[in-house]
Amino acid sequence: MQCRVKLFARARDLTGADEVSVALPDAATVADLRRALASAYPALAGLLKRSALAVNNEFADETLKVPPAAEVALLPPVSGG
Amino acid sequence: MQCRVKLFARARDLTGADEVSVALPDAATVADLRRALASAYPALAGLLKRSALAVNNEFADETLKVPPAAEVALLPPVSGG
Amino acid sequence: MIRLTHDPIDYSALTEQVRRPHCGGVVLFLGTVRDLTGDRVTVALDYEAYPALAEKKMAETEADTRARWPVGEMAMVHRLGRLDIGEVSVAVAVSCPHRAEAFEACRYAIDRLKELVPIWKKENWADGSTDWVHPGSPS
Amino acid sequence: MIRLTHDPIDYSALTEQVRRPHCGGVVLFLGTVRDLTGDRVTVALDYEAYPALAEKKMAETEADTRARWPVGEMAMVHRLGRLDIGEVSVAVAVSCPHRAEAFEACRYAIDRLKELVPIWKKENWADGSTDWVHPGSPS
Repeated sequence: MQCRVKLFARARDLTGADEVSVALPDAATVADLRRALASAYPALAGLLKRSALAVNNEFADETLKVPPAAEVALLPPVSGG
Repeated sequence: MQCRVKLFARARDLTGADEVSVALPDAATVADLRRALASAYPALAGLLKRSALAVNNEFADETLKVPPAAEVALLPPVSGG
Repeated sequence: MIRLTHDPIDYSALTEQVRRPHCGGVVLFLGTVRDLTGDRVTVALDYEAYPALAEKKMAETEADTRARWPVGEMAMVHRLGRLDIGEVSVAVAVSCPHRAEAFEACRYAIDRLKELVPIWKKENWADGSTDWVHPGSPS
Repeated sequence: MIRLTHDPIDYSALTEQVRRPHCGGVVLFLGTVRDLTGDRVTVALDYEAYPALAEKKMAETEADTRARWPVGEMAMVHRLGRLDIGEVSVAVAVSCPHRAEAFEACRYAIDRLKELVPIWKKENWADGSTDWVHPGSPS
């Protein structure tokens, strides 16, 4: 399946896109998604290590299976306030 | 000398006056003033034990000599805020 | 800036006064008149001060606070006279470069004010009786 | 009450919203845009959020705060978009029966917000360069 990932802040600047898409096998986990993103978008690799991933509007554990058509977001360390 | 003492809050209610006057020997201390007040105004005795005295716009130690014509105030425990 | 006033406290103006470009944190404390004291119903409070000494102690509190935290600006206002339920009796606004400092400085200032400043309040109970509040054992 | 907004934050309205007759203490925190970050001069900040998750995490922060302190009412608003020096980026207002609780609850809420909520800021430096702020080691 194709998994679309929303990008924010420096992640968006590093790729020049506010959304990217990577191919994942069915039953892929968040950890798999993380590896696929780093491989497809090497510019993201460093920031990705420090970033969280959100799946369907919640911070996701690495072991979570990414559901089909999930809303996925890459969340760099936050700096609001 | 006569020493005039400003009264506030419950001290004023207990005496019905916002200022009282007591006779003090020259060179009397704040401790002497305290005793003279309790003696002249027994209704104040209980509250006086828990109150501060201010002389010329500063909290006064018991050993301070009360200067002539000083501005003196009896200050019950505060409850502002 | 310190002030005693019989008028309602304009805490927005107070807050605007303390904002500074180098201060990223502003903390405002408002003390408001509660409808209950313990389990007794209050209908109003009367606040009275010994004004000259109260202003002096408020100024000392400001100086003490500035000595302990990097205060950009601070303002303390206490209201006097009759206050209804919900009205603001005291406001303290503090700005500091960082938020932890602003919280601590504001907290310190209101704690010191309540401890030191010669201001007294009288409870006007719902049953028509009144009591001056003098913390500590009853006299 | 939680909200993300592109408009200036009306912190007075926010404060009025949280005042309650049984709450004697109200604490308001304002985060404002500083002119310096360390020793570098900032001219503006851009704030961006992942809105749906940000609002959810703000709501969770409110629930966590209410679980720990007897909050009468609380309100948290974060601004997004371009902010100039001195503008208010975030406001948290909390009322509680007593002042210690109000200070602690407000402090907890802003600390959690800054830690949890997916909002990011970009520094616009005086020299024309920009940097997204992502705390931790640089990537």
